[in-house]
Order: sequence, then C-alpha cells, then structure tokens
Amino acid sequence: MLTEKLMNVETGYFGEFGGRYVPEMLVPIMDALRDAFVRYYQDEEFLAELAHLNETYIGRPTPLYFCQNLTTRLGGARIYLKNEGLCHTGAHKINHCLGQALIAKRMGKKRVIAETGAGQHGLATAAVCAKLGMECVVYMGAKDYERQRPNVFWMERLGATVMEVKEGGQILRDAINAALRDQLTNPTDTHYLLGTVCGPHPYPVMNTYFQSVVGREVKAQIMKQAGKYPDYLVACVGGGSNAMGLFYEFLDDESVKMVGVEAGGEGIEEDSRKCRHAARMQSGYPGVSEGFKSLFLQNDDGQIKDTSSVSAGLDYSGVGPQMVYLRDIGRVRFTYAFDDEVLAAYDLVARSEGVFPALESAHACVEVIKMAPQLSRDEIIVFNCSGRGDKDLFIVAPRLAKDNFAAFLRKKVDELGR
Amino acid sequence: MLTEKLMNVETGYFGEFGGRYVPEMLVPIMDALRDAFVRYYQDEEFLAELAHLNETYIGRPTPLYFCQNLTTRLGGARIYLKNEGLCHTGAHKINHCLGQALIAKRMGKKRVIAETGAGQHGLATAAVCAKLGMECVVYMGAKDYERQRPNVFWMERLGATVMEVKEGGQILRDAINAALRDQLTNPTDTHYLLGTVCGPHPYPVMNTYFQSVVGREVKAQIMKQAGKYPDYLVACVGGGSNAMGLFYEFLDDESVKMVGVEAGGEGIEEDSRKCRHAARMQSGYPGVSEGFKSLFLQNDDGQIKDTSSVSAGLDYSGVGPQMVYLRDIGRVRFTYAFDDEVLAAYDLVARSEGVFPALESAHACVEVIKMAPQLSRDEIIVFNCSGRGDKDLFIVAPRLAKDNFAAFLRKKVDELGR
Amino acid sequence: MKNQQIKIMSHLVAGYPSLAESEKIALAMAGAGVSYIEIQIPFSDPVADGPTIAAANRHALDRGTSVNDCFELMTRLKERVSIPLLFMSYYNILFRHGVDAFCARAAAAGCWGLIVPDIPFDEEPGNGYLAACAKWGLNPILVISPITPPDRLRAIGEMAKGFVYCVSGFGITGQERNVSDETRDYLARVRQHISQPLALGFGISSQDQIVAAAEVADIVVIGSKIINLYNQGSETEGLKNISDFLQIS
Amino acid sequence: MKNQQIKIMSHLVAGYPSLAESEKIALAMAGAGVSYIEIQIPFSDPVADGPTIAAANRHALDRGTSVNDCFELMTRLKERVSIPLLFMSYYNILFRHGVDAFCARAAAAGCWGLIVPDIPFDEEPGNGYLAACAKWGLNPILVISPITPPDRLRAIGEMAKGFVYCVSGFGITGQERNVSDETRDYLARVRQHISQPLALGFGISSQDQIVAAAEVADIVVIGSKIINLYNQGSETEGLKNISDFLQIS
Ligand SMILES: Cc1ncc(COP(=O)(O)O)c(C=O)c1O
Ligand SMILES: Cc1ncc(COP(=O)(O)O)c(C=O)c1O
Repeated sequence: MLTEKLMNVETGYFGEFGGRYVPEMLVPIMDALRDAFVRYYQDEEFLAELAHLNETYIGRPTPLYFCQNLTTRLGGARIYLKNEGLCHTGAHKINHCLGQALIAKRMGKKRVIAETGAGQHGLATAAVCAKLGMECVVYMGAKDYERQRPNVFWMERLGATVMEVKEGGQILRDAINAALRDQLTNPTDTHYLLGTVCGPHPYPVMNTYFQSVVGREVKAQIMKQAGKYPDYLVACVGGGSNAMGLFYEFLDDESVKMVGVEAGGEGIEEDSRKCRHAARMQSGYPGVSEGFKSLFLQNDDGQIKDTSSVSAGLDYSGVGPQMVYLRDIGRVRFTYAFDDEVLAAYDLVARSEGVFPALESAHACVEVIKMAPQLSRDEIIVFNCSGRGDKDLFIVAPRLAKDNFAAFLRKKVDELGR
Repeated sequence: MLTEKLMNVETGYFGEFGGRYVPEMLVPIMDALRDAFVRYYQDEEFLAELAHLNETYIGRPTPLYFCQNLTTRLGGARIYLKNEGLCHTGAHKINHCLGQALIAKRMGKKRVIAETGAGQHGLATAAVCAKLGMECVVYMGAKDYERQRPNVFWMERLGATVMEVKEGGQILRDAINAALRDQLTNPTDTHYLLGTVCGPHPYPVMNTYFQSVVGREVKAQIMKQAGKYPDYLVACVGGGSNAMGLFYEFLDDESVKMVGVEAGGEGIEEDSRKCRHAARMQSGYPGVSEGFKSLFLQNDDGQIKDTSSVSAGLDYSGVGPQMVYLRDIGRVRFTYAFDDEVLAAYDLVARSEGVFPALESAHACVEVIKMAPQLSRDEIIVFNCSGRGDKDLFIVAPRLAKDNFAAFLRKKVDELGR
Repeated sequence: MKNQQIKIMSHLVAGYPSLAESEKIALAMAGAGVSYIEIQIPFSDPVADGPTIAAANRHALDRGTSVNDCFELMTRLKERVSIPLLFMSYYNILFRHGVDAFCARAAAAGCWGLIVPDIPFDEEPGNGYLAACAKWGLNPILVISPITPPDRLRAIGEMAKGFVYCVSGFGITGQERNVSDETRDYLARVRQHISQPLALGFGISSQDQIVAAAEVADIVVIGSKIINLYNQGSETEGLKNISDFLQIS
Repeated sequence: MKNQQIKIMSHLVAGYPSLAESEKIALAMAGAGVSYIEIQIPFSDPVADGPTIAAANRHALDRGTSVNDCFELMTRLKERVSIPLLFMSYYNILFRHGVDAFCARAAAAGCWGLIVPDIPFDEEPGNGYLAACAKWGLNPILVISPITPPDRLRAIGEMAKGFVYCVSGFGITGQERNVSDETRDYLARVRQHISQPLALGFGISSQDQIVAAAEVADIVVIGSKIINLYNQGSETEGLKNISDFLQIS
C-alpha cells in the first residue's frame, strides 16, 4: 500500500529517493530522532497530547469550505477549499512544528533551531517553542531577513533569536545550510526542526505523519458535506509538506486523483546558475543535497541553482523525495503556475469567496481554475489553502496598489523619523 | 432571567439604556430589521445555514486554550484563552457580520454598508459580502484610512469600496455618522451592518445573539477540559460585542463572575473636548447618540468627546447599552488598562504562550495578569482573545522595534520608488 | 415675482461662523421676510445633517459655542424679531441638560418650537420630550419621511403642534432635489393623515425650487443653501447673498 | 622545533581565488613538506564547511570553476608533486557526474583518495560509492565523530582505506579548538576499533595545536586556516604565509 511505502520509517527511501545523506556526525542524531519518532507516534499518551494541542492550540480541525461562487463562476467541478490559513500562526506549517517540538522535548532537547525563507515556518516554530518553553534559534538568509522584517519582528517577540545568514545567496538554502551547521556543532542538545518533507530521514516521514491530519479531516468533512470522496486533490508544492498533508490519507484510494503545483515563476527558463522558476519536476535532475536524494534544480556539474518565485515558500531548488516518487509511479500529476497567473488567482479567490490564499496556495488555485471548467458538476476538487494571504502584504500590495501603498509607507517612515 | 432581559427584542431597552433613537426616516427600516431578526433567529433553515457557515467559513468552534505557562508564572488561577483570533479574518467581528449579512440577504438587500475604525470590522464585512455576493461600501475616517492602509488594501481586494470620511475628527465616530447618513439616503436597498452591540435597536440584541456562540462554545469546552464552569470571564470592551459574546451564555450562572476592561489609554484624564482614554464606565455620562441611549464620554453640554487608545478597536466614546445595564445591576465589574500595561501584557502573552493577542484583547490580558495571582489554583479564568495581534504590526513594531522597523520600511519605500 | 404667499423657514447654525455673525444672519433672514428661523444648536455628532451643516457644527464647537450661548442668542434675537424662532438640535443636547430644564430655558428665551430629529415620537415610554414641550408651551416639530407608514403618520398627526416637517426625499440635508411628482404624491398622502401645516425641507437650493415647493407645501425649509450663500464672498457679501436669495419669496 | 614525525594534510578549494593560484598554493604546500593535499571541488551547498571555506566555494563557483577544471588541476599537480592528492567534495558532485565515471576520472587524473562527508558508509544499499572507489583504486576516506557509536566505528574500521578522518570536536571547519583531554580520549576510543591511521581535523589554527594534535593523531588536517593565511596580504605574501605556517612541522 502506498500509505505504507510513504511512511517507510526503516530506511526513509521512497523508490530511489530519500535517505539520510548526512555527515557521519549527524548519523546517530538522525537515528535517535527516527527512533524517537517511531516510539512516540505509536505512543498513546503522546498522541493524546498531540491531539489535544492540535485542537486547542492550532485550532484543528480547520474548516473545509465549499467555494460556491467560484464553482458557479467556473461552471464545472464543485470546488472545496481546506482552510489551513486558519491554523494558529496562519499556515499548515505549525502542524509539523508542534509534532516535532513535542518529540524533541520528550527527547530532552533544550534548544530548537529552524531555517526559514518567508518566515512562516520560523514563526510557527517560534510559537511552539514559546508554548513548550524551549530555546529557539531561527536561521534566515540575510536577504530574506531584510525583506521579511515583519516576520523577524514577530519571531523576536515570541522570544526567538533570529540569525541573519550572510553566506551564499543569503536566502532559504543558505539558511538551511546554516541550520545544518548549527546541528553539526550542537548535535545532542539541539533539535533541528526542519520545515517541510525534505531533509534527511526521518524528516520526510515525520512531517508527513504530522501533516496527514489535514487529509484525515478532509475525508470526514467531505463525506459529511458531499457524501463522497473528492475526485481531485490539488496542492502547491514547495518542499511538499502541505501536499503530503492533503494527499496522504487518500493515497490508497485510486479514484482520488492528485495534482501538485510548483512555482513557474517568471517562466520555465534557466541558465547554468539560476532558474526563473522553481519547477523541479519540470527541469530538475536527481541529486543529493541538504541530506536527501531527490530532484534538484542543478547544472551539469551538480551545482544547485537559485530559483525564483513570487511566493517565498515555493522558492526552493529541492523537493521532497516522496513527491518525486509519487510522480514517478504516476500517482500525482505535476504542473506549475506562473507568477502573474498566481496573482490573478489570488485576486479571484479573494473577490469571489472573501478568502485570501497565501501566494503559495494561490498556485494551487491557478490549477483549480484551469481544471474546474473541464470537469462535470458531479466532480469534486479539494485544494489545500495552505496559508492565509495577509502575510503577503508587502509582496502583493506593491504589485496591486503600488502608489497608495508607497504613500502609506512613506508616511509611516516620516512618523518613525520623528 | 438576565439572558432574556438582554435579548429584549421588543423594545431594545435594557433598564433605561438602549432604544432606537433614529430619525423618523429610519424607524421603519429598524423595525423591519428587528422583525426580520425575530423571524430568522427562530427559523430552522436560517439557523442551519448560519451554523454551517460558522463552521465552514469562519472556522468555528474556535479553540479554548489552556495557558499553562502563564498560569505557572502567575501562580494562581488557571487561565484559559478563547482564541477568536483564529476566526476567518482574524477577529470575533465576523460572527455578527456573517449573521447580519445572511439576514440582509434574506431581506432582499443588495448593498451593505459598514463603518470601521481599525478596519477589522470592515474587513470582516467585506469578506462576508464577497462570500454572499453583495455590494459593500465601508466608511472609514480619513485619519484611520491613512493609518490603516493595509486594511483598506485588503478590503479593496475583496471588492469593497472604502470611503474616506473627511468630516469631523476623521475617525470612527465620523465613519459611523457617514454610514448613518448613507442609510438615511438609501433606506430600502441598503443594510447598515453595524459592528458592535451599539447603535439603535435591534443591533445590540442582534449582535449579541450572533456573538453568543462564543460563550456557548466556551461552556462545552471548559466542561470538557476542566470539568467545571469558569469562575471568571474577562473581556475587553470597545462597543461590547466580544464581551457580550463571551458573557451572554453564562449570565444566568451566578457563580460565574465577569469583568470588562476598557481602554485606559494614557491615563484617566480629559478636558472638555478630548479624553486621554476611552473608559466610558469611569467618566461617561448617560446620553443619546448614534441611535441609542447609553454612557458616552461627553462634556456638560452633551458634546461627545474624542478618545484615545493604543488599540483602535476600543477607541470609541460610546459603549453598548447592555454593558451599562450589566454594570448597573452589579453583574459585570468594569476596569481599565493603560496603553503601556497593554503592550507589556501583549509581550508577556506572546512570549509565554506563543500567541499574539490583538491590542484590544491585550486589555483583557492586563486584567487577567492582575487577577490570577490573587486567586487560588482551583479557580478558572477564561478571557476572550477577541482577535489576533499580527494586525497590529504598524502600531506595535514602531514601539517595540523602532529602528529596525523604520529601516525596513525605508527600504520598501526605496524599492517602490523605482 | 415676489410672492407674499410663500412661507419660508430658514436655517442657521448658532456660532457659525461666530455668534455675532449668527445674529446678523438671523436678522438678515427676518429682514428678507422669512416666516420661521431654525437655529441649530451645534452638536458633535450631527448624523442627520449633510457635510455643509456638519462642518458648520464642528466649526461652531471648535470656536467654543456652548448651549448657554445658544439660549442667549435666542433671547437677544427674540428681542428684535417677532417671527417664530425654533431650536433645532440632537436629542443628547436636551437629554444631558435635562429635557425638562432645557424646554423651560428654551421657552424662557422666547423659543417657539423644537426640531429634534433623533427622538421618534414613540421612543420613550410616555415620551418625556413631548410632555416637556407641552408643559412649557413649545411646539415639538415632528419629522416624517416618504417611507413613514400610515399608522405612524396618523399618530404624528395627533401629536404634532405648530407644523409637521416633511423630509422631501431620501437623504440628508444639502443634496439638490427637484419637486417631483413623487414629492407631490408624498405630500398628498401625508395630508390624508395630518391636518397641520406641512413644511417641506432637505435639499432646496434654488429659487425655482422654492416656488415649486410652495405649490405643494405650506412652508419651505432652506438649510445648507444658506450656509453656501454665506460662504460665497466676504461677510457683508454673504449676508447680502442670503437676503437676496430669500427675498425672491 | 621542526618535527619530521608530523604528517599534515592541508586543504585548498580549487578555484579559490583562481585555478592558477590553487595550483601555486598546492605547490607551496608540497614544498613545505605536507604529507597529503586535500583539493576541494567547490559545491554550491557545502553544509559541512564553515564560513571561510563556504565563501571560498562560492567564490570559486562565481569564477566559473567546473568539475572538469578540478580534474585538470589534479592532473597538472600530479605531474609535479609525488605526495598523495585527495579530492574532497559533496556527494552531489559525484552523483550528478555518475559515481563510477567520477571515480574513474579521478583515478585517471592521479587522485589518491576521496573525502565525501555527506555519504555515510551505510547509506546506499551495497554502497556504490565505496564499490566505485574500490574498483578504481581510490581510498575512500571515511569520517567519524566523537559521537559515532562503537558499532559504526567497527564497521568503518573494516571498510576504511588509507586513513580515517576524525572530526576533532563538535562542529564545522574553522572554529578554534584545543587538543583537549576529551580529544585524547576520543582518539583512544577510536583506536580500539580502527587500525588505520587517524587524521584529526576541523579547526586547527595554530602551530601549537598542530604539535599537540600530532601527539594523538597520525595525520593533522589543516583547513580553513590555510585560506585565512592566504587572505592575509598580497598573493605572494599569502603563499609565503602558508609555506611558513606549514614548515613548522
Ligand atoms: C503557506 C505555505 N504554503 C506552502 C508552502 C510550501 O511548503 P510545502 O510544500 O512544504 O507545503 C509554504 C512554505 O513556507 C507556506 O508558507
Ligand atoms: C479584535 C477586537 N477586539 C475587540 C474589539 C472591540 O469591540 P467590541 O467591544 O465590540 O468587541 C475590536 C473592535 O474593532 C476588535 O477588532
């Protein structure tokens, strides 16, 4: 069964992808983490605490919402939105943050480190660390640090230390590298709280496990609301955690088709150093980096390329190994959405339903908007609205209301100058 | 029974407060609205739709969360936080927005108008109007428009028209006046979606009804989690909607004590035109304005005074008539919190629990922090975290991280300049 | 085309632009032959007024105009003009003062009637406002609108004193309106239930409109137009503008 | 206090600051009497390297240094020096090239051994990397750390060729460490399971440390210190700095 294959806690391989390609120093650390995961995810007391905090802290279950207006407008399949944007801290990321932090605490770890790009994962990590009373250090590329200052501010308010990473391209990849180095320096007291279904074993299975609550809820909710399983599941794919979350519980139901949407950025072009997109499934090659084997956007020499996307959360050159496996066996179809399509979809969903999807999630919307009219009214699409879109103010406002927003910021700057 | 007294749909009076002090032109409109409310809040089909959208759109029930760290730190009563910040659009306001909009739609209204100060109520209104396919116009004082530009942006993205009100002090009161004028100009096709338990009858009872879901959930949740009712309920009080929401279902349980917290602003001082606070229960006088009889901060001539608070949502010179009644009969104790206490509480809750309360809600936190150590470990305080605090970025960041935030904004301005 | 038939009630905001000027404006109105003068006591939250009058309210308050000033203005004017003078304000001004005490002082100052748009006749049990007006011999001018239902028209007809103020269309003061067929029908409908004289107001802004309004109503109310006239030009020009405009009638 | 006993492996990043300079640096090292030279093929994501070496990686890539360039550098150097030359890189460089093809080319270029920190010996079923090394006669230098458990030490001891690279403490390259009692104990523990020579590395930055390290280890690894020495002063000064530092031993 696919669900078993993708929860391969033994080796962490999914087909040829996955694994645990870490310096020897980290091998015992990863093994201990895997063992702890295996122990706790079958431990009643742990599961009870997780369930309790899922409910009372994160706010689960998150709603499954029928997009009536969008459905009518597109005139095809019935569209449902799984609103992970209503999770505490505004995105699905906290599902695996909470789970990992609970394990780390039981393992006696005192300190949690994390990487973050846009800041969503860092924010969720900082929140659960505040809640669980653990020290928290978040690595962030200096460029991201500058452009995501509000999230830096929030993380700091939560008591986290945010480290500006000045190496490399000063973006997410450099933050991951810095976090890995921190883990190498502090292998025993520190838990690296990795933010997606990437990284060395056991992260992909562990995060899949903690995210799978999403699909489990959808199963019950869609049965209640529509009396049948969805025909299609659609999710954006950065590392793959929100997609795995939505897909996992349905993997063994062959009638449920699945689509992953990557960042098409400004176009599927690239040179030997940089992509204008982050569509790993389109032009990535098998590789090993940051601790796991998967597809990476890389050149012929194996150098990882920089990527580009309007959504920071999808702007990453690697992708989760389970995702690649699911593509290879034909279980999940992959496509991509361009930045301008994403902004248009963001707007359409906001106006039609009164919901702002995160720019990441808006990639899924693009595909839903394309698919729905082709399908019949009996068919159901569920897409994962993995986060809420108000986090993207500083990206969206300058594009959609440039002058007003600039005037507002200028005024704020003047006030602060005083 | 108190619950019946406060749901007085007949006259809308609570003791001597409340009523429907509107120009004759609006009398039939308010009567029709009252009749529609009376009809629909007893209509099964309406209630079923409301319940469905409460669940699938707003994301109800919102969690009741045990603040373990805060409880331990304060060393007294057990503290629970009702997290209305996890409602769609980030605050409890959407509870009555959805309810009112559903009624308005059934009444055949095509257009919805609303006032907003900070923008939360406007945002929630714009969202439900997008969802229900109704035209939406939001009035906002020009000063608020300027300082809450991000919310203007969000409302516009949701398809609402945001009207800058340049009359008067250009703040919430002027927006209310402008909305009332609009209603006078368009009495039949337009529903004025009023944002708290103020205004003419039937708004206080109607909004109380739609908000009472909060306390109803708390009842079930606290029984499940703690096996007993709370000893204290604490809520901030702007107009009073989140307080009524939390309190209502417990009003007839005399063992449950209740505290309302107003904005103490910069101090309980005032002159004949302006208050440095918004503590109506401290120095307000009975009056009639904006359609209802209640306490208003006003001078000897009956001129309403301007108010001041770090939190836009509490920065209002009137207060809901039910609140005043509950104070007069001794059912609810009222106190206030100063701006600097509020910021300190905001920080403490964020660091201790990983949750940002809205600045409004942080007023309730101030009181909880004062009360808890005085109480025993057997006692339970539930406070309403009426909204999430990330909406307050532009108020909090300049106070708590001025230089970094200024640098960030300057950079954004430069980027936009290009 | 001077028409001695037309009765006009013209409006001013006490304290706009100053108390002294308000007095001059009132005298100019009386001199131009209006039948009633409506003196608005400025209020901080004038919800039933349009932008022009709302701004005048605010200006008057910013200058410190008090309720007491308004009583004094009334007293001074009453000594110099003989036409009925009314106070218009919002209910909170009366309420805070004490409704009975307010009416007593108004009557003592020589006030003829009160216009308080935000206290519906049936709002307060045994409406203290109407009782106080009766007690002190003031005419409570009740307001109606095109959507006031027949039962309320009847009730108003029974309670009204002096005249009844008909809002001429949906909306607030200061928006231009013509006297349309709808208005004609509206007043005809009102007359079925109300025998008192009818004043028609809200939005009259040209002399033609006055003439047209006078065909259907007994009294024509001129509100924000006065302030607009006053604001055009210097003080003396303003007063002359008002005079000229009102003398048409 | 020249000590002929001390064996040193010194490290450079191919292409930092240029391929031509890398060649000169290697020759200077050989001239100073080191026993092994570790030539790092730059990689975009050098997770096991500290800031100094990571920056050198990036610089080399920014200059366009390719894997092919590194093979050519190896070939050229092998013609001029006789000590063992090793390639150090990350697994993706080998994997993308094809592990077998990579090993073949490395061997052909005269490479003596490979250091690839991110491929644990037991990672891939029937580890193709170790097999390819064996096939092409390369020494796969395995890395261990103070927390490597005994069973893994034993396994490594069975598989290792050439020598075993012991990370001297928790952490990444470039942080100062003394040779502490802990390090002494650590190497003693390792020797219970591993008979191959032991190289001690990661963070050695003074000549005193080299001497101390040489007491417990067979080979002393000098990494980011070399780059720091090179960066102090002009090109020629840099080369001289490296020479001087290494000649102590
Ligand atoms: C809201 C949201 N959605 C999606 C993603 C992409 O990550 P993943 O593919 O792991 O879900 C992110 C990453 O930051 C995110 O913040
Ligand atoms: C989050 C939040 N809490 C509280 C309030 C105060 O209003 P009320 O007293 O009606 O709950 C507001 C008003 O905007 C608000 O946004």
